Amino acid sequence: MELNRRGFMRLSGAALAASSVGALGFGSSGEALASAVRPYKLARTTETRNTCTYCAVACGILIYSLGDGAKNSKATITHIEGDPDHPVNRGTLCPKGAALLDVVHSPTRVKYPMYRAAGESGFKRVSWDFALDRVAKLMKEDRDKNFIAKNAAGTTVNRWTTTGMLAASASSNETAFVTWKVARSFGMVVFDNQARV
Amino acid sequence: MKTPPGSVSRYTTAARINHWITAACLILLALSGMALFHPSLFFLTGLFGGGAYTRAIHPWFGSVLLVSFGILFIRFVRFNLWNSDDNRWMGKIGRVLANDEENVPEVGRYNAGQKLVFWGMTLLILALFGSGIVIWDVYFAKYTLIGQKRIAAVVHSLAAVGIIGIWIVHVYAALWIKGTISAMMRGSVSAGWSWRHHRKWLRETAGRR
Amino acid sequence: MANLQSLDILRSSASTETPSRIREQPEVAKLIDVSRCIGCKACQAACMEWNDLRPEMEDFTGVYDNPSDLNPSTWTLMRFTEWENEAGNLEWLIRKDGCMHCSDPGCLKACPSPGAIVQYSNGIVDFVSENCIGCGYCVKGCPFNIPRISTADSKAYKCTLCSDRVAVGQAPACAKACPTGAIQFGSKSDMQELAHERIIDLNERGFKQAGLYDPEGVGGTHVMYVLHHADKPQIYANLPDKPHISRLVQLWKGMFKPIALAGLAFTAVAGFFHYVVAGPNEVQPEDEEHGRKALDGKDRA
Amino acid sequence: MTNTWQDIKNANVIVVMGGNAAEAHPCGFKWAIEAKVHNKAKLVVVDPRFTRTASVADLYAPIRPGTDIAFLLGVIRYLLENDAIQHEYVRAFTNASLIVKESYGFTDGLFSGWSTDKQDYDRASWAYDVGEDGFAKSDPTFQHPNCVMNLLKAHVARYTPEMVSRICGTPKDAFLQVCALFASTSAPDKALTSMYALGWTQHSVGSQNVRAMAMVQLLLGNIGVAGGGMNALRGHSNIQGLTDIGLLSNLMPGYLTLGRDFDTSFEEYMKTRLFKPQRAGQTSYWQNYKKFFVSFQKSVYGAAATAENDWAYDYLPKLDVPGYDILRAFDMMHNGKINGYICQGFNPLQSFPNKKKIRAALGKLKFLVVMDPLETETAKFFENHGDKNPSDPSKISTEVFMLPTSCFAEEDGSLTNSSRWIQWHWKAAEPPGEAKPDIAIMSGIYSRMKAMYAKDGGAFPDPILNLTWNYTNPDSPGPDEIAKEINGRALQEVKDASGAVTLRAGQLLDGFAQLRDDGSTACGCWIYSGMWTERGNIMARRDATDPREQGLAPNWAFAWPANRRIMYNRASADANGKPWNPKKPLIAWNGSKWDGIDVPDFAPTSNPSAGVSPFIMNQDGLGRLFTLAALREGPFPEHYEPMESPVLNSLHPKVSANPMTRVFPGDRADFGTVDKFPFVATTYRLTEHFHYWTKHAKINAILQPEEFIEIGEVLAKEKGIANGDWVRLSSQRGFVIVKACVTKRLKPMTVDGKQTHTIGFPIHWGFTGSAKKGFGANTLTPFVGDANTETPEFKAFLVNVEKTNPPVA
Repeated sequence: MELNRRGFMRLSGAALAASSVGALGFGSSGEALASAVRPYKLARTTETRNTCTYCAVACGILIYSLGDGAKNSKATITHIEGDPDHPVNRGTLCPKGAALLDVVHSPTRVKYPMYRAAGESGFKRVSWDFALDRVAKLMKEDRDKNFIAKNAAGTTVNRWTTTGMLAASASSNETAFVTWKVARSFGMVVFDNQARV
Repeated sequence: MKTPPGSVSRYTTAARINHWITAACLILLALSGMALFHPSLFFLTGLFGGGAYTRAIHPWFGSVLLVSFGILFIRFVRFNLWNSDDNRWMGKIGRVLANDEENVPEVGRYNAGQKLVFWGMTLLILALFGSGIVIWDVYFAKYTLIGQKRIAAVVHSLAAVGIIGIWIVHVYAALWIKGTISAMMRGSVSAGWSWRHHRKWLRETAGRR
Repeated sequence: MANLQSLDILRSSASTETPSRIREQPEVAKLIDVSRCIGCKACQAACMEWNDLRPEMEDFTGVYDNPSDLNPSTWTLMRFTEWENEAGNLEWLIRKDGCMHCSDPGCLKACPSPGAIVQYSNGIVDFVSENCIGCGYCVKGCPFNIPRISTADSKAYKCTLCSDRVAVGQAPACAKACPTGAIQFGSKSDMQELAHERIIDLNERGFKQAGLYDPEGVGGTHVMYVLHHADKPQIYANLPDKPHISRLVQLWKGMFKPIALAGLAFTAVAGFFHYVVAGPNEVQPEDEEHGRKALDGKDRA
Repeated sequence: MTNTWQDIKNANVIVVMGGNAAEAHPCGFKWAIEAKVHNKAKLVVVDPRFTRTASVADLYAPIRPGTDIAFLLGVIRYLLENDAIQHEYVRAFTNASLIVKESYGFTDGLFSGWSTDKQDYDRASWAYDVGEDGFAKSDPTFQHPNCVMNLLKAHVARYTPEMVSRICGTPKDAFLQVCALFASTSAPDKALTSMYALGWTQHSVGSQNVRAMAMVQLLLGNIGVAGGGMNALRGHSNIQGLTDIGLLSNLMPGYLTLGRDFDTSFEEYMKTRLFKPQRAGQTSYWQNYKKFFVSFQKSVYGAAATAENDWAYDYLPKLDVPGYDILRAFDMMHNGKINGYICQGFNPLQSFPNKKKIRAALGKLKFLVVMDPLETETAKFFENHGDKNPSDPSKISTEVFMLPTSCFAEEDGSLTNSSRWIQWHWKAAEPPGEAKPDIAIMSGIYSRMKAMYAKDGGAFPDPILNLTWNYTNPDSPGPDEIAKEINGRALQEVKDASGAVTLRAGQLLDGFAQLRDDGSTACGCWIYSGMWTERGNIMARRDATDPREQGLAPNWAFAWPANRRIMYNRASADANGKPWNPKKPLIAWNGSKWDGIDVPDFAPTSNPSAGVSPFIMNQDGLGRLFTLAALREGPFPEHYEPMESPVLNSLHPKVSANPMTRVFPGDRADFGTVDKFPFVATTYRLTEHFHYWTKHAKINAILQPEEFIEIGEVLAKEKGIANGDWVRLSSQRGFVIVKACVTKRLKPMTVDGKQTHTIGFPIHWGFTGSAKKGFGANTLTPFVGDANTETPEFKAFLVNVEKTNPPVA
């Protein structure tokens, strides 16, 4: 107990001494500065030029992905920002564009073909072949049944009005062209896009 | 521990444990507090496992201290009430410091200096705890405004300096007045020590035998 | 500035040393021109995206400010104020709130942890998380109410002015994203000049009190505002009129520290000399004598 | 957009009306701010709400939703009264001087030719008085009482500032200030630009809203010039491209149109499409129609399209109605007339009016195919989400396929922006899981259909079996191959008149000028020709240099048509070919040809003295103040109240709403009246969100988490609603329970002497994604379409609002 008491007295003394020394301006703080700021997160990522998927300002964007395309690495998009060379947006983005990363990696993205049968309360995962075979079969049945080759006046009209389609608004012109070809070759006329809403 | 012959029992075992828990808390608080008070003492955070641990544990020491000191307070408050002897004793403080106690009025269990330490500690602990809660951000940040926190931080550090000062006096007095430490270590003091420093208390103790 | 060698450091928290300033970097600044801000929150989105921050989604509370306040994962925030001017016309004042990167940073002054807050020589005030102890003193030191302590790791967070981007010569994420150029980034002198041009334009458009917000009280800031009503900064969601480090904080973190330590040291030293001069107060044999008698109840005989 | 985004910086006055560019197009709006900062431009906002665009405007004028035509005709009256028009431009480049038939007239809200029985117009009287030479008569002195200028004057005379204020609720002084700013740009070297979007189009008078502003711009001489134009800010990244490629029910690529039942033969079809010039010496570009059509058929049907079979004209379906637009499609679906439906992207359940009807219609389908990168409400329409989607899955027998597609970041291809730039983009990563590009899915459906028709036969298999599909990978054609197909190539050696070979067989075309109507060229979309030539992928060009920094960047990507950046740029110079604004010329006649920083929208060597007028896509070559029979409800715009309106039309109460509005009989019962639904509501986007997509993005969900309405302080006080309270907003179609944002930005207006409140309802919420679940604004909107484009009337309808308790979670 005596020892303890002396021990703690010495400690207190040291504290006082340190206090006095500190007050006189001695002290150390240099070590803390050796650490670094956050590393630059785009170092060694792959930069890909793209166009924002939202409005028709069509801002140029730079997509940064991890993975350099080597055989054993799969690219993951880690960051998206504005393309400073683009004459319209000049590197800027709006709050939607600046958050594009979160729509690419949205937890509610569809990853597999899903099918909901009549009366079911939810979807189940199916194969692409199942889905496309079934869609094509349903379409052909409907087309063969309801295709109008000639109207009442006898004019050739070759139209199919009982299956319709809405085309996307963010798909490419190439997608659009293929879609047009496919839909019209079927004779589809109930065919529109999102221009109005 | 039994009181050896020729000694006077001054503190029960419970009281001593109570005191030393309080004392330990105060010291840990002082060390951890000083570590965050002045950059040159930041190295003391090493004692507690680094700055973040020091910051985290300091208020818990304080909470323990509050409880422990609270019990101590209940235990001793009745002996620390101020009376006319204390005024007289204070009048002779010069003689006390000069080790010339013969001409100092007799005092009971505690002299005025000890009572001042007691009340000083009490008030400052309350101030420290009150201000400490306000700046204990982990749990209580949302209950106060920044302006209030700033006041609390200043009050806390002023009070801390005050309490450390009192503590120094308290410890020094124990070292200076030989025979004192055994009161808190063994629970008893010698009859001579009692005669010399707390004559009234000695007589009262004897009277109760 | 990619690392914190003392060469690039102007100031560091809880340090009694001033790093020698060997490498000169231009002082940088972000200029937020409130008069051309549309409140689109692109800056907020870009900040979250670049810094990998995703704060909790909150409820709608009746205003456009989302999240409702700065938090450890929201380092910048648009604050919206519907203000009717003297003529009774509505002005929708939208201010991007966030760290002002003061030249005399209150957070740094208050911080007790060495190197947890640093100011680079380009003026950016940065929090170095691994040195942060989570005490919240920076919160109390800041005149603008900016730093926030995370409940997850008890560390303080705020805007870094994208020090990682600035280090490689890019503008902060918010400034780069800003669609209308309401956020500009460059050397402080260039930003002051740009602000001057904007103020002339605003004066011509009838905003006679337009001006630059670069408050003296904190030594100027590295985030500045062009305000259409610079005479009334508080209408912009309580932007402080004349911000300065609180007197209390100055007291607490200023003279009080050495005085207190000196006071304590003096007390201890005084004790020591008292002991040397007066000597120990020892119990004398006659005391023991009296004491024993008293104990036996004989002293009054 | 007639002009480029950057060109907006050249404007002297910018009007944002019928749109909210700062919120919906922030990065394009930057050029308006540039105009303010560097060109001392004034920004004018006319909107029912004090929007974020208004927050940076020099002048804001409130307006009641659905009354823009009254406002703009008031502006025209002001310009004519105050002689603030650009005379030379109007005289040379518009049809102001042309003389209209005597039989044309307008009385009590109806133009001549109205038939109450048919509920339609006979538009024969909406035409020029044609002289013996077959050309329209004109009077350049504007003396003839039936010249367009005088008819216009008479038509707008009713729109006095007092009347405008009475109809629109706009304070008279604010209206006059707007007029004065517009008028300041009648100087030849000053330009006003108009930035608009769905705020004008989503009305029963949407097309006429746009027309009214176009007329203002013609009168001020602001079409075709730097810093001017009519700039429709298109909402989706490739909605311009989808429209150009002809994915609308009546369209083919390049604005060719499908035949109608009355086009009984190819000959008949061509007759109505080879527009003859209406004025002597005028160029009418559509005279080239056959070249475009034949080349398209050769592209799509290859060897199966021959001169003998009229270039496979019968392979194309014919329309019995003007168009199967979305409203008609869902009305048919609701009536059980559609069995299958494919949504490639898109989200009709949230995006279309009267959600209850859309939900019921989807439930009547046999099968629904949804191709989307995200889970949409439409795909999950059968799910029960309480009041927010009260479906009973057990009673819905629709088979639903939810097919995952890649997104923008996961495929190559081109997108066409609002200013017609076709820009190529590159794939950055693989799509997640088993997601595939849309091209692969369409190919998958096609190849299965083709195989079945080849094996089993069926209804008219010829177009399916003969469709050109010679891609390297027929299951997933490469975007580069398709792009070249769209651009077009020579199918055989092509020679010019002198016999010199101009194109080798197989050579990619340089532009649509090389197209032939003899089957020797193939081209998927004539206006896109030039985007991928023998020089390579022109859409991928990244040279951002900008002569004189005038905002053209002519070597960046490719702009259709023919890399032209500013439409009608011939009108930037006066009749003699001298630029109106010498500081910012686009093209000028240099004595032998048109020269300048843009590709002339004109024959390059057509001497101005020949008098060819600039608007060569019109038969008269002129900007039309009087639009003949091009629009269904009249040759001039006229103010008609929205289908649901708090007041009757102040000008002609008996013809209050647009008589030609698209309304299906079954929907009339779903219209509300002012006694039950006393407040005007309007729906719109917020800048933090993009339609129903960004609620799937965490950051955007954080920035604007929850569905709300905006309500003015005065109305809120009347109804006891505090900021952040829950309210029940209802229309005749349904109700929503949402939070209230009580704001100073919506103020009551005095309309026809009555205090009128407007409530705002942002659209972005639904029951999928990261943001909080919501109802969707279209729970309340009416199933009403514009008379010409069938665009739903989302911007003006009637609602009621009451304070309510929070919904049970």
